Amino acid sequence: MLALELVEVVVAWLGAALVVLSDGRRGVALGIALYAAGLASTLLADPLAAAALALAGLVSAGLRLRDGHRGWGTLPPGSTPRLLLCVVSGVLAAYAGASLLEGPGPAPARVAILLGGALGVARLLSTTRREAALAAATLMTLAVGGAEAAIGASQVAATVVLAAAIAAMLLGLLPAAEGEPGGA
Amino acid sequence: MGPELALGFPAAGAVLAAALRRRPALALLCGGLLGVAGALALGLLWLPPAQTSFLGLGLPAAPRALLIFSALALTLVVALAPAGADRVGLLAAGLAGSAGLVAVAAAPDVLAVAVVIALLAAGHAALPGGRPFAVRMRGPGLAVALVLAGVLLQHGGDAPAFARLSALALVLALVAAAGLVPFLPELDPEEPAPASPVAWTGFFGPALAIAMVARIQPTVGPDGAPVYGALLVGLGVLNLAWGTLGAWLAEGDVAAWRYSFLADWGLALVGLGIVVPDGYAAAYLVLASVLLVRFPLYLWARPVLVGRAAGAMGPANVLLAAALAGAAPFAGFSIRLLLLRAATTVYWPLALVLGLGMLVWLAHSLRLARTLGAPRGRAAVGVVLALGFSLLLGVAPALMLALGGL
Amino acid sequence: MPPGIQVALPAAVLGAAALLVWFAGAAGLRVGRPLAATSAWIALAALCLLWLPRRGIAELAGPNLIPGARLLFRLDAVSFAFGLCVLVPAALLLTFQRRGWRESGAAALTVAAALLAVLADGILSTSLFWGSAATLLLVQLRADHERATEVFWPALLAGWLALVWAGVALEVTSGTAVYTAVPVTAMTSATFLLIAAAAALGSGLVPWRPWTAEMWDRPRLYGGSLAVAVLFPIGFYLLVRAYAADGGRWPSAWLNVLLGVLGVVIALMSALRAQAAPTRREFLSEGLPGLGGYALLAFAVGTPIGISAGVTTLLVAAGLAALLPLLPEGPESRSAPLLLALVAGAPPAATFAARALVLMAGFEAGEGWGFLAVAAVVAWLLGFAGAARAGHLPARPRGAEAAGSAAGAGLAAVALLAGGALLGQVVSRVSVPATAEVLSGAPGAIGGGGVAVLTTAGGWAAVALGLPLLVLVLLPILVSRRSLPAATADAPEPPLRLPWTGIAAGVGARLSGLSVPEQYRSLVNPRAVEAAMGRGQPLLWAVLLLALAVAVNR
Amino acid sequence: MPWEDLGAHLLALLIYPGGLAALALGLAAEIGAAWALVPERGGLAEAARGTLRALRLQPMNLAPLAAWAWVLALAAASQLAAPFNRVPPAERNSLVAAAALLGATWLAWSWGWGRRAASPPLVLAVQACWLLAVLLPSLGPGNLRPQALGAVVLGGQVPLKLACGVLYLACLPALLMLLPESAPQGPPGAVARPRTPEEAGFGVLRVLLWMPACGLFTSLFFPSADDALGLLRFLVVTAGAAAVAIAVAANLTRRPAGVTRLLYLRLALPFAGFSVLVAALTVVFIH
Repeated sequence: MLALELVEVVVAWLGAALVVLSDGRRGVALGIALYAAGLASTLLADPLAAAALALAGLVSAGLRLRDGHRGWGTLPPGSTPRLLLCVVSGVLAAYAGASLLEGPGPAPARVAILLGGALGVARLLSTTRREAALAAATLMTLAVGGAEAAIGASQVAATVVLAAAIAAMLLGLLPAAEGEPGGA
Repeated sequence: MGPELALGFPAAGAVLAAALRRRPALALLCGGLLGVAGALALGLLWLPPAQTSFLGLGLPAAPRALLIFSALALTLVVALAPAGADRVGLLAAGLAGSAGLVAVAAAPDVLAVAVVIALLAAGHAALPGGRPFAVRMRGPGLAVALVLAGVLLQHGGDAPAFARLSALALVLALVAAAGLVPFLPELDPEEPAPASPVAWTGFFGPALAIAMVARIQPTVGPDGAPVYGALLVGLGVLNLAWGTLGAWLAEGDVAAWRYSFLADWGLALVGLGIVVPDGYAAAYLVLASVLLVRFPLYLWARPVLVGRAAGAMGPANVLLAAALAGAAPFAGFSIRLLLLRAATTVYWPLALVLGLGMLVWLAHSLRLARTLGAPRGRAAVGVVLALGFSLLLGVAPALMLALGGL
Repeated sequence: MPPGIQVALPAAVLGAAALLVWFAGAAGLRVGRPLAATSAWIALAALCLLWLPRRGIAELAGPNLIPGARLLFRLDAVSFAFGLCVLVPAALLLTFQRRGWRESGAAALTVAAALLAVLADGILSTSLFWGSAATLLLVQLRADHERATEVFWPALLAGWLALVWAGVALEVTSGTAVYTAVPVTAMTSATFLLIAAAAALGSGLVPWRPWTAEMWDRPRLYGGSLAVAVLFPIGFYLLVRAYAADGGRWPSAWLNVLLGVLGVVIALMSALRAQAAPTRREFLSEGLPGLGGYALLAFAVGTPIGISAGVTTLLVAAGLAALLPLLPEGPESRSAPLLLALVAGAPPAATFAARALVLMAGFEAGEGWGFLAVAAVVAWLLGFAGAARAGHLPARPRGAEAAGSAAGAGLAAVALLAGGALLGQVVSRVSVPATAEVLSGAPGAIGGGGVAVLTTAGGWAAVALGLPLLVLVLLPILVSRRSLPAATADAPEPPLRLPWTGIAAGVGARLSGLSVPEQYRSLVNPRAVEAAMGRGQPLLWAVLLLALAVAVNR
Repeated sequence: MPWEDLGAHLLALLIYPGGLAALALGLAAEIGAAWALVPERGGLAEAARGTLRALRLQPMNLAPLAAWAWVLALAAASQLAAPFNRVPPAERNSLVAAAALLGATWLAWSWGWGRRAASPPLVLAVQACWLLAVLLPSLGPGNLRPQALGAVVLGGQVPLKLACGVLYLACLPALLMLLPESAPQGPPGAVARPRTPEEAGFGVLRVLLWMPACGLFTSLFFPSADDALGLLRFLVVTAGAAAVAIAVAANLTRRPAGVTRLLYLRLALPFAGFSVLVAALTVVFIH
């Protein structure tokens, strides 16, 4: 049981780390898909939410594959700090989610949510590439949906999870190319 | 299903306006009609039967009133946009924003607000502009992460430290979402108005802030309340000082305008932080004046700001300067009255600090008013309307407060 | 009709006239000046008719300004006296000064706002109309020329903020800022100091050159002179009402002393500047600040005679505020030396009688007040010297337009000259009732029954001595064919050189020269901090979050 | 309308102690001053002729400024605590007298600024000292009525009255325009024939100033009584004050230029400061 939980968390971490470490469309897309899968698997207690988030992650990952830089672009030159960030964040998230926080939801879900939030925002703040920023935003949206599902207390939690899932997909719809400014 | 309609109409309007971009007249007509329908749906929400929602959405009175003001501001800036402005773009962006704001206001909890912020910010950052998407997403992205952290800490345990850290994260999220100091986004003077951070802070920010506060304040708890209040007041004073001094000393007029928004926001944050009814009312009026006066005026100042027209200082500009400086009988009067009363009630030295900030305020108002040039035609009508709104906020604040259920 | 609606009648007449002027002007009908002037005279008549026959207090309650604070108006002896202080000079200026139709409409509206400020019963209500009048004046001033507005606006706005703060402080401590309803315990020294600061800034009661004097540096006088005329009394109105709000006294005796000393210092400094003025216009610019110092001293004395003297001085100052900008500045202005003596306070003019009454109040109060009175007499002496010199000065600085109206100046001068003889009437009908309104158990302290002003310290036989003097002074002026000596081209040396001339400039230069040492600039560089913020530096935000997290958990 | 009161004031203004009385006393003093200040012109008769020549006026070409100054001098005279003065004692006021005298002097200066050797700074300093001499005795009693102040001859006020009396006498020559530095119309005997109506007018002003300036000294520092002895005492003291003023002026005009200024600035001003100190001590210790 513990091993399974460990696998779920590692998959989520791997996905989030891939989003941080990849500059290519494939790496980013795989990262989103893995993170969504990992997160969903930690939320199986609420199957509807888990399914919604997993589906949203997969769709968003699929949409991300359509544009942006070709290839995987994983671990490009000079990505040692990013790698370090992923490792440290992973350890800290695991410690905080499993030991410091008593809620919401089960420990693996907390760790996965923390990973999505922390690595997503770290990526967002450190990149200037649009597809990477979109992927990071998707990651955070999925994490927010996960948090809502983990709390579950709110009567409209299902609506919010659904909204998060839709938001993740809509973020995937946004193109990776920057638009040209015009007008006043 | 009132809230759903209030959300759906502007969203549909935005989509239609964007789709019919190549036929501006039709785009404006369709977008405008759907926008008006959305505003009407919002207005109808004052009648209890219209408030039922099958999605379980609810729109509290204060955010609802600010949404109406946003709709009014949008109507003003689109209908009276200066020549050369992309009115269809403004309408589409504005309607999308309005839909997002309705969603934020109707969001059942703060996590839902975070989701909408992410979407709204991505939509805004995707608009063609001078700065890259990723850079424009940073502030709102951090806000989403902070909301997430805040909520996790809220449910993280009973230790008071969690409550305090949660309050800290949520307040910072609010400030980051509005794009204020210390999360001030980069400013590109050449950037089109709809995509600029000024539009975000001046148009999306007010309703967003009031809606977030409505969701955050009840959840902070007794341990987090002091942190919540003190931090909002502290950041408010910081923004007030940064904004007033910045607007005074800034090299460019666009930057001066942006700083002037910060100064307004400073007052609003202080009002929200002083958790007494007067403070909240003052913040509400400040944000209403940002929507109805400062933001439209900024857009009408764009031709001078981008160098397509010359600045001027006629009587109308001086009157505008007085309105922007917060002089009586304009909006500044009631705002200052309420804010100073709230500050004196809670901790009088705060009133002294606010008073000093308000005094420095007037240094930049003449400079800003000059950038309105010599308003003619549509711009002149707009200036008169903005002054009218400011006067209304100044001499009949009770009416505006009643709209917000205050 | 709500009860007490008549209180708003005079202001309503002016407001309606403003709208009429603008509509008529827009329609091409240029009737601005006569209409605005007529409305001011009608408003003045209406005010007198409302108060003088029955002397019944009338109150009007308006809507809520903010939750818990209503808009209130009150016509009583105090507001009547200050209404006169606003309307008399306004009516004269609107009648005799040249204005376009737009300016006339704005001026009428400004006078209405200023009048409402002194009819308002409550600090918050006063602050609304005072601020509105200042805003309207700013627009008129800037529309003409920006000179002096850089002093006017900050002073007015600072004063206004201080007043608003004082008002809300009273609201918080006692639940009301209505002058007649504030509990005695609520008016603390701190709150009073805020009111005093508002009064000082709003009426230009400062030792350095105030905005009321700076207005005279403008190329055209019509805008600035109206600003001075209508705003000058409002600060004093606050100080007088503060007596009512605190049960007939100010919160602490040292506040009386503080303001008394300030009044004397203002009078002395103003007189020093006046005797060293390079032009006649600059001498005249010190006329009102000097008299303001006297009025402040009188109000600070705090006795029934002191307050009556203060109100009387303000009524005289109102006449002076109209006379000064109307003095002819052309080559034909041969009556200048006579008018200058009138301004300086030569008997039997009202400018003399008012000063004498203030000094008598000081001597009567005894203790240290007598010394302050003696110091004020020295200021008076300097004023005489300045007036004598001013007759030999060029009328105005280069580039300034000639102002003035012989008819207007004549009317105001005769009124001021006759004012000495009428002082008994003014004191008994206006000043003493106003004093009785704010001081419980007042007066009886001033005798003379309208024909003289008799106090325990001394008297002024207004009719018995003032009237013969008036006739004897006017007779030679009317019969003489002699023209008075014209001004010389270059200004004669002042009797006293101002010791601080050049010091201000030096200090300013030093201050502007101050800068952060090179090696520390990186520590205080907001631009760099802002750039880091703008770029969304993760490190900056992480450090910030960490610091705040530690701070909130200490 | 208080006709009786009005009549009393008119009488005081135009006949006694103002008007005719002031003119008579002033002429006598003016002739004496002319004789004492310019003895080389000849005896008293010559001085009288010269004085009358210098005062010749053209009624229809009156100088309004000078006329106003005369009126003020008479107004000051009407405030004196002179025996048989019909003005009710309650309505007499040393402050009114002082203001009237200052007004009269500076009206002269508004014509005479920059003429001859006139020195406004000196006059300003002297008049400031004189004002202190007039007003400081009023601080203790809190009363400005001359007869009330004159009546105080014993008790704690005496040192202050002494100091102020000396100061008053020291200032009289400048106040009466007897010194070249204080007389824009020229000191007595200096002008043979007036060139302008103002010059003649302000010559007449000086004649009218003797009574109020010297009489105020008597009123403030000596008690008065409405009887023959009181009248005699008033006239003697007033004439004495005039004589002292003439003597001081004669002494000063014989000294090199600049001495007058030096003496007033080095002696009168510090003495005025001393008087203020005495007044402060009197107020603190007596009242």
